Amino acid sequence: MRNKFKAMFAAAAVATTSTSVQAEDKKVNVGILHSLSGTMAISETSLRDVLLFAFDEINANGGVLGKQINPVVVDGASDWPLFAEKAEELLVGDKKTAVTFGCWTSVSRKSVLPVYEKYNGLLFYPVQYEGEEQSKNIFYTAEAVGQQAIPAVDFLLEEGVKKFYLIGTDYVYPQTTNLVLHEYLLSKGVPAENIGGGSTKDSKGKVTSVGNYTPFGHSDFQQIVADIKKFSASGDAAVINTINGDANVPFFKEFAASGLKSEDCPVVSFSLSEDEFRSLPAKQLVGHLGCWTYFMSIDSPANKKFKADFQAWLKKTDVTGVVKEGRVTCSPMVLSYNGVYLWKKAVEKAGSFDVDKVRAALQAGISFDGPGGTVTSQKNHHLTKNVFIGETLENGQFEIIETIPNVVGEPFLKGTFEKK
Amino acid sequence: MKIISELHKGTDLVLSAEGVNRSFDGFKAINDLNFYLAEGELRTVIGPNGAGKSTFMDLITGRTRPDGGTITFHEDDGHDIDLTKLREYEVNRLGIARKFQTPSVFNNHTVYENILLSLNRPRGVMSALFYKPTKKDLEEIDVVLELIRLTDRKHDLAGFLSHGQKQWLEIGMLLAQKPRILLVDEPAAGMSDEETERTGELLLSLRGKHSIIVVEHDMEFIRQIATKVTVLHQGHVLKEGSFDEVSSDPTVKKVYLGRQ
Amino acid sequence: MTNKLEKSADIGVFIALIAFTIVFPCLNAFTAEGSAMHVSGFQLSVWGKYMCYAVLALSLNMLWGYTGLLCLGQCLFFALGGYAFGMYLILSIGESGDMASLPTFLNWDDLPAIWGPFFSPVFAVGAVLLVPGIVAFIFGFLAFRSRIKGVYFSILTQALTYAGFLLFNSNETPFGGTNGFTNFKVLFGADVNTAAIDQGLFIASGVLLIGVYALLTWLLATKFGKVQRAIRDSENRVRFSGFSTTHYKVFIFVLSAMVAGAAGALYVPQAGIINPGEMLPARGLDIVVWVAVGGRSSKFGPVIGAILVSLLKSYTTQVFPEYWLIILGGIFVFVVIFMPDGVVGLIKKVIALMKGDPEEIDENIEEETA
Amino acid sequence: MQKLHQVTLTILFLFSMLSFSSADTADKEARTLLSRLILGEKDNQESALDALDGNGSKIIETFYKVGRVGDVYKCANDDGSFTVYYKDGEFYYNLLDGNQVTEPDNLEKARLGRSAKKKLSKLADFVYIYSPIDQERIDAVHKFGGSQKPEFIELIRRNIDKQPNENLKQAFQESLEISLLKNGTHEEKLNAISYLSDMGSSLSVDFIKAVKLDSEAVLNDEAAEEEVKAEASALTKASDEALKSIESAEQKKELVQSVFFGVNRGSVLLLVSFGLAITFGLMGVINMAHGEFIAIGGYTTYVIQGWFASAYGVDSAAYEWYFVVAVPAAFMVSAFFGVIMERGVIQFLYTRPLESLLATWGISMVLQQLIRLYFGAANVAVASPTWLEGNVNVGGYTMAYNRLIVVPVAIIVLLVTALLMKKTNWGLHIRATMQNRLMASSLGIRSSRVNMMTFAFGSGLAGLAGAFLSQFDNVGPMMGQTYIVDSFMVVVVGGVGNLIGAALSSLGIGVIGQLLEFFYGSVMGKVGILFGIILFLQVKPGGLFTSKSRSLED
Repeated sequence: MRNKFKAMFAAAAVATTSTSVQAEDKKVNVGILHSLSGTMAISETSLRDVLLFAFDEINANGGVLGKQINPVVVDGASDWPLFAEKAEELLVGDKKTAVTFGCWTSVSRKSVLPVYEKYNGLLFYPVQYEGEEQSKNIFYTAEAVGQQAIPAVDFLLEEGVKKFYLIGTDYVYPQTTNLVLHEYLLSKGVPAENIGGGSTKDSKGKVTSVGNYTPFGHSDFQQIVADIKKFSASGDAAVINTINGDANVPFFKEFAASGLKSEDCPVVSFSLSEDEFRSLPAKQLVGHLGCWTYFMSIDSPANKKFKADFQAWLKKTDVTGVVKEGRVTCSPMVLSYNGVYLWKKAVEKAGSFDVDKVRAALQAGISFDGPGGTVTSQKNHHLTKNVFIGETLENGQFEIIETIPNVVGEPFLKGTFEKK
Repeated sequence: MKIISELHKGTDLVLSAEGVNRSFDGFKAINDLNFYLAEGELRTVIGPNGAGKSTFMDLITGRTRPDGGTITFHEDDGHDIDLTKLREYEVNRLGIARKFQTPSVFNNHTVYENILLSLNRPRGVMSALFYKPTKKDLEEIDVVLELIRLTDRKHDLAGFLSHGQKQWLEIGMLLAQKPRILLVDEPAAGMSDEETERTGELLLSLRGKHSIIVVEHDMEFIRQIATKVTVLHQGHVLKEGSFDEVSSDPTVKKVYLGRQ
Repeated sequence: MTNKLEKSADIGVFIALIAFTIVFPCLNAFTAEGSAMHVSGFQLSVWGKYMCYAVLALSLNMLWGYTGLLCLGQCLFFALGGYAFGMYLILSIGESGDMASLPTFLNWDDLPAIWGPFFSPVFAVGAVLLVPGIVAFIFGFLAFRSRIKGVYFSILTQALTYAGFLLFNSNETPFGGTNGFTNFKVLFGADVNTAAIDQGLFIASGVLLIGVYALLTWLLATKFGKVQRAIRDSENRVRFSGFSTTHYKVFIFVLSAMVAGAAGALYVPQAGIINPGEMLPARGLDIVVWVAVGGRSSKFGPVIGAILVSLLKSYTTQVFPEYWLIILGGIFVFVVIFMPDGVVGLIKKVIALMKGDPEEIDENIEEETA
Repeated sequence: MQKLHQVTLTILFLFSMLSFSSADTADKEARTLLSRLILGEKDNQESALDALDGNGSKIIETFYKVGRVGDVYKCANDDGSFTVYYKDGEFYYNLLDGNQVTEPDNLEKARLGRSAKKKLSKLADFVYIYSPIDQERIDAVHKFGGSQKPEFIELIRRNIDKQPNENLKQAFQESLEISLLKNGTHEEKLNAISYLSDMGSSLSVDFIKAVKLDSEAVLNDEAAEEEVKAEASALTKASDEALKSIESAEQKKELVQSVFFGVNRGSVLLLVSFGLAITFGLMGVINMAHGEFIAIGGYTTYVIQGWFASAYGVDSAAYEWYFVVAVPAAFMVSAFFGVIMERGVIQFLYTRPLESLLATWGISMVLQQLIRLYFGAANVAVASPTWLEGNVNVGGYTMAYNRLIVVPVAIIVLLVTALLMKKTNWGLHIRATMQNRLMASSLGIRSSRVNMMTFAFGSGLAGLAGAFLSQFDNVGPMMGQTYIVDSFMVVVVGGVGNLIGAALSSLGIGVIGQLLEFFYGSVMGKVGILFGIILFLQVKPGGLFTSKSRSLED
């Protein structure tokens, strides 16, 4: 215990003194802004790990423009105003960073967005999100709705699903995704009464919200599962699930206990990746679907190398707080990783760390052959990438059952589908 | 149907309680109680534990509400006021002041401030915000301090006072309110013999100026101050009379001895 | 006897606060960037936020330290003030008529009626005080009338802020859901991304802090303040001295809610975001931590506590994020058991010890009125 | 009852395995075909599935059941051919002859394709329709009916009378009528509508709607003959009425169901708040770390599950019993932490309730983060033993076992606590100490010991709750936080210090909360309950049961 504290103080001392030597020309500061404590630490620590791994990999291969990446890790502590404060610190604090990789929740991104715009910084955002946003200072390596929800629904329609039940946690991503899906389903000729979960309309009859929503951390899904069971009784039904991480456990437990099976009523989830499966009883999810732009089970040399190198890095790293056992890779991790390399390539193409020049290079289109296949940056700050649909296996992995190559990232989908 | 007891015929009443009942979870704490207090009278209420003494005090001061019966306060001008409908502070503003069993003073205020807060000035929020003590107020405070012999401790925190001094301070706080009725619950508890005697003197000196009800256990003390004694038993008046009458009454003896 | 000491301490505090409020922004405005004396806009806004926290802590201490009412929902009033001002800030971007600035997923064609009046800065500033005030009045009236106090009061205020969190977090209510409001661009017609606005907000926060501190100083000196502390020590005695403690408690509760609301309103443009996370029960407890660490028996303690804990949080989340909660929790347990009067209490004791004044040492005769 | 059925099923199943040497041809054929499904080429697989149609052997269902969770394997023989094995429970079987084998070497997982699984699931229904478990039969026949395929009408019809109870008969009849809605004559359709309407079949709503749409289409079709139109208008009218009547029946049913769910939710609340009712209610300690004790219980269950899994393997019979061990263990571990906390911190704060709130909040933060550091920030997976999986159907209302079990457990906890309080010396000492600490100790009661034991007991109950929560909720560092506000509400509403009050208030909060959720959605339901409680305390500031104290409070 005593040694641990010694180490802690040593770390503190290093952290404070290193500021004075940061002017070293051989190094470039790169920010990592994730929640390492608080509720979101559950998801975000994995991204910190993979980012550090990517930096080490790049440094071992000569760095960026001959400079070694010096990671500046700050903790957003699942506290949204603190995210903005830390972002500002990364941009104008003692250790000025050239670029930041970070954020998970929409609200943390929304919180730091004005900061990046104010100081003309650059942020890479790696997690599936609701779209309807395009800042000149953010690159969204994340899945947009069109790269996740829409292909998944297409797949279900192909499979002959006629009824869709929408369920989610009450926050911006599910709300927006379901609104877009609602429009999309109508445009595909699915009648409104076949879209379950309820909807609310404003006084003029405009639909303002579609689907059944629960608060964060909701744990009692009896009522909702009973509703789904009724909804799916006539067959050919599927559930579109945008429930946030935690609450999926009681949902799927209730779902399985009610006797519903994936063969009768598959659930396609957009917020459950391999990482979340670590805490789910996978057997109860067998046969349900997921849709991401990367799965750990992708059988490609690039992915094999990525997985092996990451595991090797985990073994030898001495960063505190890195869990070494039972680690998996998942889409948000790979999208973070891709982001680092896209930035590196863009910097090299621009020949400078200057944000404006790097942005221009990215907008012109940079490609990188990542673990999930080739990704290419677009003018609208999103990526073109492959979309995969996977079926959950009992071991917490996905079996890829469909691949849709080169799907363009488009943030503004709401209102673009005509009702048939 | 006023049943005015023999004892009070021809005197001015300030408080009368008639047919009062109060039970807690089936336990009858006060059972058909009739009680009258005359102007300027010093009355002692005794009774074994659980006889309903404290509950009776609570009922008068609006702390609990009776299940049935009336408690009436008779104002100088002949108005009668039903006390059972009022809240504590309203009862208090009528001029009924109460001292608790355990000394209840403001420990983190000075003796002076304790008395200052007790003066019967406007006690609304706004008047408190913009209150400035007048010369008259200060004089009144000094008078009270003199009476309770705490003049030299005026600027000490009440928390530093001895137990007996706290009891006096509390009595002083009651006096500062210029009450018509003083309800005094076990004033001699925890006091030395000398302090007890002085407390008795103090109470006796107040007789005539205020109507006083004293609840006590200490028989010596009661003998010292008692003029009229009311014995409560099982929420009911068992006996009323002078100290000697009461102490020689066989039923009273039985009740006390039987319990102890 | 301690009055003189306290008075000179007060004067010291006022001078320090005023100096800080003037000098800090001046260092930002008139020194060159990179010079040792320079205060960056970032530091300015961080300290501006800390001062809002300090005001929030003071508002809690009005209730807890001086009236004995431990409110675990103080964050609700802070957030309500923040929301009221945030609505104005969001609307002022849209004055040009476009709805793009509004939280996108709300999917409205028209503004809900409740937003309408918030176009007016006067109304918004009024709402900053009135909304928390009214909520506190209704809740306080109900709670105090039925004599809910002590722990029950604490638990209910916690439930209240939790209910507020659920309401604001829901997308059925028209307040921006989980994301709340961000990306403010204009403040009273000026671009928020200018140094002048940073300085202005800092000074405003400083003025608020000084004002609230002065208000508290005045309040404690009045008879009201004495009654307030008397309620803390022995509510029954106060009641039996002819005071309606309900009225007093409602008054101080509303006042403290309004102060918290004002702090929230100044906090929002400096933090750049207001969202329902501010209403989480854990936030309410954070404020309690500030006050406890700083010392609730002193006027200035909460200010020190708020700043100290916030600095500590900022530092530890950077250096060892994994241990942040353990450090904070540990400090808290330690403070409760060994330093009931917090840092300020400790300093006082040390001073008293050095002076060899035994009476000062056990000055605080606390009686819990539970 | 259902449990008994399952046991019978298992016995039947084992029996059929033993007597397998005399297997009938259908079974043998099914096994061959299934083996082809795994080993064959794509065309061959499809033809195998087609050939399985109507076979109805038990093995199809078994194969489907194990196949969907990846328990089918192939193993290369020396001659280059393959043998298919499957694993059911903890044992391996050869698919072709059904004999149990020791785990073969070189097993290779053989995965069923998505469409094959779907197809198999349909084929398995031919088995389920004869299943000894009522619910499985009902689900299967509903699917046959719901498919509205004419070829199943005969299958359903001939089985109606063979059903052993009314419940099953009704489900079969219902399915038949649903199928007739599409395939029947005009009269049959009308009859079907009236039957379904009378029984208030929620299942049939969509199908009746389809009838209505069809007949409306006919009505709008100008080319249609008069006679056809008349029939169509009769159908429209009948289906309209039926839909209305079903909807109103439905609403009533759902209301009753919500009350059911509410009772369950109340039991969960009681379980999580009962420990608090003791520490807070009896001892006056505001334990904000109560939620973390729940989490400790959950994590204990997780750890014990891990031990069992590594000692016996997840498919063993012994593993099934891990939960039986985990429940008392969770109690003990949480109680142990309770003792440490009581001795370390709480004992200094008995006279300062507000400060016990603050200190325990600090402890709660520390515990949360310690859990994160030790077990990781992510939630951990706790799987239910199979005997807690599945659900029971009571009068048309489905309840999951893992939730249902909480109801009797809550009652037991209540009774045991009441007995402890009323009948034991310890209970007497607790009550004495709680009423007057000084007096009790002067009577020779070691109050510090009583305090410690009581706090440990309350903490232990929290751990117990955590063990049960792990069966249907998250186990994670934050798991307790979800319940802490609710728990305090239960205790406050119930009346502090009154255990029966706590029981009634959790039931009330559970049922009312569930009804509010039913009417207004889950967010508004929660908010409604919180405001309801604040208003309730206006009427009864001391909670449901409060001994109206006449002593002065300060």
